[in-house]
Amino acid sequence: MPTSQTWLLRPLQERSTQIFLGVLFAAVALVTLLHLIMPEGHALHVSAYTVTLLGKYLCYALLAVAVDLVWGYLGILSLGHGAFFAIGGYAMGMYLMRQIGDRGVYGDPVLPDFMVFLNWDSLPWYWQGFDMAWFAFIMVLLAPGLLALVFGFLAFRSRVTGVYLSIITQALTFALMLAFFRNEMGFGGNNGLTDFRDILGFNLRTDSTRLGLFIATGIALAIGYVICRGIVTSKLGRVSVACRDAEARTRFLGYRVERVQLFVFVVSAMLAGVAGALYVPQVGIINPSEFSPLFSIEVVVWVALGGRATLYGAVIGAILVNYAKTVFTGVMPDAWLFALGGLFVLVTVFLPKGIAGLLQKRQKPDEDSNADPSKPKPQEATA
Amino acid sequence: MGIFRWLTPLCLNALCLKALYLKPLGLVLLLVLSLPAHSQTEADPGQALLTNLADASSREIDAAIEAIVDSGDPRARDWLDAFGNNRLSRIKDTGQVVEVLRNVGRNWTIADPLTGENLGEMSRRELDRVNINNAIRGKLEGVLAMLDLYSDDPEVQEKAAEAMMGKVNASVVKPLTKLLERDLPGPVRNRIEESVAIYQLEQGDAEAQAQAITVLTGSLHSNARAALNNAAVGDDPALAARAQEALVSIEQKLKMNRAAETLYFGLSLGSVLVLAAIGLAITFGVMGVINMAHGELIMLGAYTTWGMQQLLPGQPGLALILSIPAGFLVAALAGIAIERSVIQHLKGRPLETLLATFGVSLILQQLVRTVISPLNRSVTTPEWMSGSLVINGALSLTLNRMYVIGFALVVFAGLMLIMRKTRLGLEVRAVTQNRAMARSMGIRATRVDILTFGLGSGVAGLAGVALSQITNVGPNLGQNYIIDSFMVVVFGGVGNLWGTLLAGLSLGTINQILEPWAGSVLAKIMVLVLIILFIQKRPKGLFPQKGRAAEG
Amino acid sequence: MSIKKHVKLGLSALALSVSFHAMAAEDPIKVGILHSLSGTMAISETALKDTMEMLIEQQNAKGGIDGRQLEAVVVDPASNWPLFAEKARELLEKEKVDVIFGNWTSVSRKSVLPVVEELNGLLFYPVQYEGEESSENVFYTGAAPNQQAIPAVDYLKNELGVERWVLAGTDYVYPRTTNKILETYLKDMGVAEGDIMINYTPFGYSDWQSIVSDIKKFGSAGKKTAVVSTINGDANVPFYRELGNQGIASSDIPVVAFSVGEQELAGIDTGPLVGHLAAWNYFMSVDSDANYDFIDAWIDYKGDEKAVTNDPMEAHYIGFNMYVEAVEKAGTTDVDAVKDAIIGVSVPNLTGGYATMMPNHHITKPVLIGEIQDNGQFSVVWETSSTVAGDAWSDFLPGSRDLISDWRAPLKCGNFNVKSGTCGASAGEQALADAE
Amino acid sequence: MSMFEQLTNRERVFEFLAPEASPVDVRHGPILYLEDVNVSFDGFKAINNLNLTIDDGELRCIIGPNGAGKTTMMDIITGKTRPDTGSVWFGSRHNLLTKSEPDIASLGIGRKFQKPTVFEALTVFENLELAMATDKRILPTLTAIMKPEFRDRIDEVLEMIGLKQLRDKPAGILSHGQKQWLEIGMLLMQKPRLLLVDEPVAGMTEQEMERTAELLTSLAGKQSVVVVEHDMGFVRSIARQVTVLHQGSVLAEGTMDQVSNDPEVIKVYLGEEA
Repeated sequence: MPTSQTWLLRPLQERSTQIFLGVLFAAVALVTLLHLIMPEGHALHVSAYTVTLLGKYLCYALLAVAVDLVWGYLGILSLGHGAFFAIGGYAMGMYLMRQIGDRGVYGDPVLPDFMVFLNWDSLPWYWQGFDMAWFAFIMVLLAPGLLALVFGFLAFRSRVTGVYLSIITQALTFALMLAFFRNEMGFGGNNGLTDFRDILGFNLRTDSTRLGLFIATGIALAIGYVICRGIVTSKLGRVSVACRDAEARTRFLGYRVERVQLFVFVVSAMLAGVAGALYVPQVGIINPSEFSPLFSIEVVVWVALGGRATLYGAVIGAILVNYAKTVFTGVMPDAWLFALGGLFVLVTVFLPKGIAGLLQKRQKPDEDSNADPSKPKPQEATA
Repeated sequence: MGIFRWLTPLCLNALCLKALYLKPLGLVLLLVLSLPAHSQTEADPGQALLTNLADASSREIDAAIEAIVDSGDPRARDWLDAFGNNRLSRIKDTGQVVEVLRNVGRNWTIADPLTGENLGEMSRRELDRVNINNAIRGKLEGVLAMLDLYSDDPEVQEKAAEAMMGKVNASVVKPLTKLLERDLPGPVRNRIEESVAIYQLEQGDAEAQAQAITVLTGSLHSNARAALNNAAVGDDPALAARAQEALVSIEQKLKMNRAAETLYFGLSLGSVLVLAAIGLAITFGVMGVINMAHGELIMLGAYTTWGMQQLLPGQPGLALILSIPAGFLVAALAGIAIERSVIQHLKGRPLETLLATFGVSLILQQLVRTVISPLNRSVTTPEWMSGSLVINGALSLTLNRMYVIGFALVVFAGLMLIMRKTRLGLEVRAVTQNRAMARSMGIRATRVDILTFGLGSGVAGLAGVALSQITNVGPNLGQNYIIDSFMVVVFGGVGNLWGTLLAGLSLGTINQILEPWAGSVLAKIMVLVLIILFIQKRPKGLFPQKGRAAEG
Repeated sequence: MSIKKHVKLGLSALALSVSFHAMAAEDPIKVGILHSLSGTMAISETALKDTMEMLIEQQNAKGGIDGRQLEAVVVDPASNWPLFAEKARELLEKEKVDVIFGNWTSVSRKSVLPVVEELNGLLFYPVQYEGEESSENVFYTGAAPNQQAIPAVDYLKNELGVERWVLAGTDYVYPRTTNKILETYLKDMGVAEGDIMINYTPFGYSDWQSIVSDIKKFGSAGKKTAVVSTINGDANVPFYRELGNQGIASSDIPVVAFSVGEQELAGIDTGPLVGHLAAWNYFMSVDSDANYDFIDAWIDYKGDEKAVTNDPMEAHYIGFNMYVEAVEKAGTTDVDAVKDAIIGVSVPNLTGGYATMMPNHHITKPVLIGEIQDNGQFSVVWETSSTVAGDAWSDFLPGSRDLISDWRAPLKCGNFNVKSGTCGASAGEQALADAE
Repeated sequence: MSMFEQLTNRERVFEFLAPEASPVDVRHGPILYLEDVNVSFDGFKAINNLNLTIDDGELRCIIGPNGAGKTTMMDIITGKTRPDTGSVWFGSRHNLLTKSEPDIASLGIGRKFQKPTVFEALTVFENLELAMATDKRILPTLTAIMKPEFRDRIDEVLEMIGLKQLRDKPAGILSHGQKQWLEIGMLLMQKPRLLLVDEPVAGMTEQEMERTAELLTSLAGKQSVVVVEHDMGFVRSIARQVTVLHQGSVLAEGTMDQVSNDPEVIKVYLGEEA
């Protein structure tokens, strides 16, 4: 239906999104060019290593955007988004495992290696179908979405909010981590899934595939961003903000708050899943530690750093923190946790609106402090 | 079997043994004093005995031990102890057998086992350990136990009797039965009877076996069950049947004990959870601060215990007791520091406090890693806390856990007192109910905050002190407990200490009940899922907070 | 390592950066060190990083290799498995290191494996592991199950007459595989199903009460019982504490551990452990001059009288010396040349014998059983008469029974199936990957 | 409510099938009945056998001392609080006790809170937009576009509540009085059949009060309005029918003069005030 487009196209008409997409595509294109054209060893050459690294950053960025959607605009602080990320990742990982086929060390045509040496005789039912790309890719969306749907339905229906919600999301991801650590689960236990060979027929161990994945991630991030932007600039976005700030009031206006929450939560979970799915082939392994609550918290901190309720802020935050990690682990291995921890404290205490907040301050100093910077301008709203 | 050959002659004249054991200390001292002279006479028999022991191959070792005991030498026991504790070495070039007093580091302190004279330090390169392994040690224990049975100290006797269980064989039956003729303290007698019975059941003739079974029927001791089990699968059907009956009746008794045991395990796990969570219940419940660094405060408490033990070497008990106030203080101060530096800037932004304190926790962890060490620190358990309280052969309650349970309850009671009876408690409750109102009534909310947070953190420190007796003291200590703590608090209902207590204990018990058949991992997962579902039913926990404060 | 370079490195990571020019022959030999210095694994791995730096220092003092100095390149994968792969790539692609010494956990090795294979690097892996792997680019200087678990079981059975077995482990792949192997092995020796109890617990498990009491019950069935523990690091302290407190003495139910070494003991109140066993290929207490020299050097290097050495450190010592010798033999650091040269190289180990690199990229090791002493050391109570060669593929697992590994020409295969007479896919597929 | 009712109650179980708001049936006169309603919070009886009927199009003022249960009554009507006993009917068709807040709102009951609650992060315009009576399900809301007639309607209301010049300012910066107005405006956007207005003039200036009075009286007739107010002057200025609540039940009912002369009322209420 025609109207359904407008909410998706609307963001393309607003300047901030245009700038964001412009920068993103320019960066991706530049990296691609420098990687392809510049000769190995040239000062401007971008090594495959850097490309993959950036690819990883972009995955994290997408995850951060997903978190910002629920936290920034819906006021739901999810400490369990790592779970959706990881599940998406596992779905992709299972596909990649099946792609190994008989090239595993035991040469078993069907069973992944870890199943062979823990002598499983046949493939468990939930591994069925993952040899088909389309099925796996649907699962990448469906599995996290379904989990979010069930969990969210229970939580929002009984109006679990605020801290309580945060804590049980934490419980959720923690429980999942323990579960996936168990070898009986059939997900490779602590070793997780690894030793991937190829994806859609492309050899994962070639630079060209890596570049392809990097570009794909860039596109995914762009799409994800536009979807989120579309939601937050739509009336639904404003309803979300309403739920965030005055839940009861919103109910009395006739909105089913729990459904709004559920909808946005599920969308966000799916985005997280996609991020995970793109992450796995690039880093080459998925293991239960992605379920670790600490990881989820860290993601939230990226968003806080970049600036809550401004989607591009989440992207900035994710890339900055992870870049910082890369640098610190190299420069001062023993001290990088200090730096990271310090960063978290300083940001939350002195930069409540994050980096994006700084930018906005510069733009319009007259901006009222009560007003949330994320608030879309009416002309956008009514365009 | 062969090992006890030597006991036969020796025990025919049990007197010698007795004499050997009972030599009054004074006399031994005298001997020791007179030793220098003694050792000058070039042939100290001990020298030969020890060399013989050192040279002995695993086949000859029994003979060597036998020789030492037979010698009736007053120093024999010390030698055997030294041997058992792996403290006998030979100097490589001289071949002299020495006792190692201190075997830490590159240079060891050695002494002459004959004269007891300290020979100073020697590089361990120069020393060659006299080998001993579990098998030999097991036999040695039997020998020493046999000696100890003649002690006058009932405790020593009891230990010895305990040690005899399952170690009886042909050579010691006679002396044991002899021993039974003397009047012995009840427990000692029972043990000896049982141990003899076990032997009879294996070796004795039909009617001896029958007797044995009747003796063992009551016993809950594992060795007794072991013997019966063997008999039950033995080739004599009649005997097997009777053994089976005995086992059944024992099993009946065991059921109760096992249930009690599980309950105890549940409580002890629960009390650990309570300890870990209760501090959080205060900071989280009262101030609405989500303190992710809570785990690290626990860790600080644990490290304080370690530090104390470093300060007071050799007195782990005293150190532990002192570290209760110390741990509280350290953690409390750290907590206050956090409150002043970070949390006070985040008033009314609970979720932000979560992020900031998460940063703090990272810093604290790394701080410990760099300042102290990434390795775990070893905290010794004082004598009076190790071992277990034996209710009967099947049910024994581990002491350290019992202390922890008690400690948890004391801490809880203390907090309750503070909250109910003191001015602080009153103010705290006032602030919890309605901050603005409280302030307008002249309560200095900031001061209350500081004290509250200090209190909560201090309690975390106490938890650390307790945990140091149960688990690792290392940089990751905190991480392992933070999530559980939050679960307990939320499950119990924020801001309600009773809720926390109940939640902790019940979660602990549930976990322990599930564990046997679900396995530890699954049990934990189940508990988590249970919490999630429970929160759906009662979004505000077991004991929801009342009044407007809860609406927020 | 110079801060400056690493800042550069960092920048390069985000921005599009300078990658270093290829090394000329007289440039130093770059040795990558890939051990976690932060996060949960820092506990174990920091010591290995120091060991490597010490060895490199010593080698340089001796004039390096063929006059070329060695340079350590240290990175911190922060106990984060994907980060291991990333850092490995960084070492090989950016730093252009000639060889990598690193990894502790299996999962970290698994995550690095594809990278070293793709970029054709060299990795020396110093920790005892579950086997079931043989990569052309990895050299396994730690023990395979047949160099630790099986001899230990033999010892218990023959020397202590154990008939009932508890296989307790942390739930990850090493214990799983080891226990699978042991289970089959025991059953082959005629141990009944009912005489084997298997139990798994999560990482860092601390509430051992009920499991220990189960073990106690299991042990009261009348036969001599022993626990074979593949319990991982942190979970051990509470485990042994509980054993002690529930009154299980080493003479009743001995516990033989495969993951408890001197370093772990340093963090434990050894009281309750005395007499329990561990199976390794090296103990700090081993009475050999090579060992004493190594310990002295280590203590001086750390400047800490209490510093301890352990089995993985010895593995690095052996691995490093093997690499040095292989490079001298090959006369170059070219990876393929070194790979060929190193097979058959044999260097002294610290227990007074020699370690030889086998064609399956595993090495020969003596197996020692030690009893824990009150001073946090082990006293060796038993050792294999000769060294044992590491087995990449266990004979006790159905999947791998028929597999062998031989990286010499002409076979050049890590998982050759003697039944079908074919080489499993990985090698061939690898060739393709290299070709592209 | 029994399982059976749960299942047979179409609107609860198959919400997505339910018509947005089935027409309110007022053929039998009253638009709102409360019958023998009782509520108690841990022992304290907030509402005690309350009986109240509001006729269609009526403007009713409800007065009473603090703790008389005025706000609790509103909570019950809007579904925020569930009574222990009694029944609450909207028209003769809708049993409000079986409905959630959103249902009740979309049936056409609008509420203005005692403490003005507007969405501070959103602009005045957006506040009204959200309040507007439209399809409030997820997808329609997501794909909603700002039709011209909507904008006109909003501007009209903006005019009415005198916030036109603040149209695009975030509601957070409004004064207390202005927030009151905005919330009333949001009520109007909802086009409710029944308005529940809790202390509308608190913190308003004299002339603001007058305008509020005009507005409310002008609404009466088209819509039914229930006003809870402390300000006697204001009540007198608008009131036709006044209900006096005391200790959770109706004490007196009638015109302002009637009630203000009622000795009971004077004792418990005006008496206190004096």
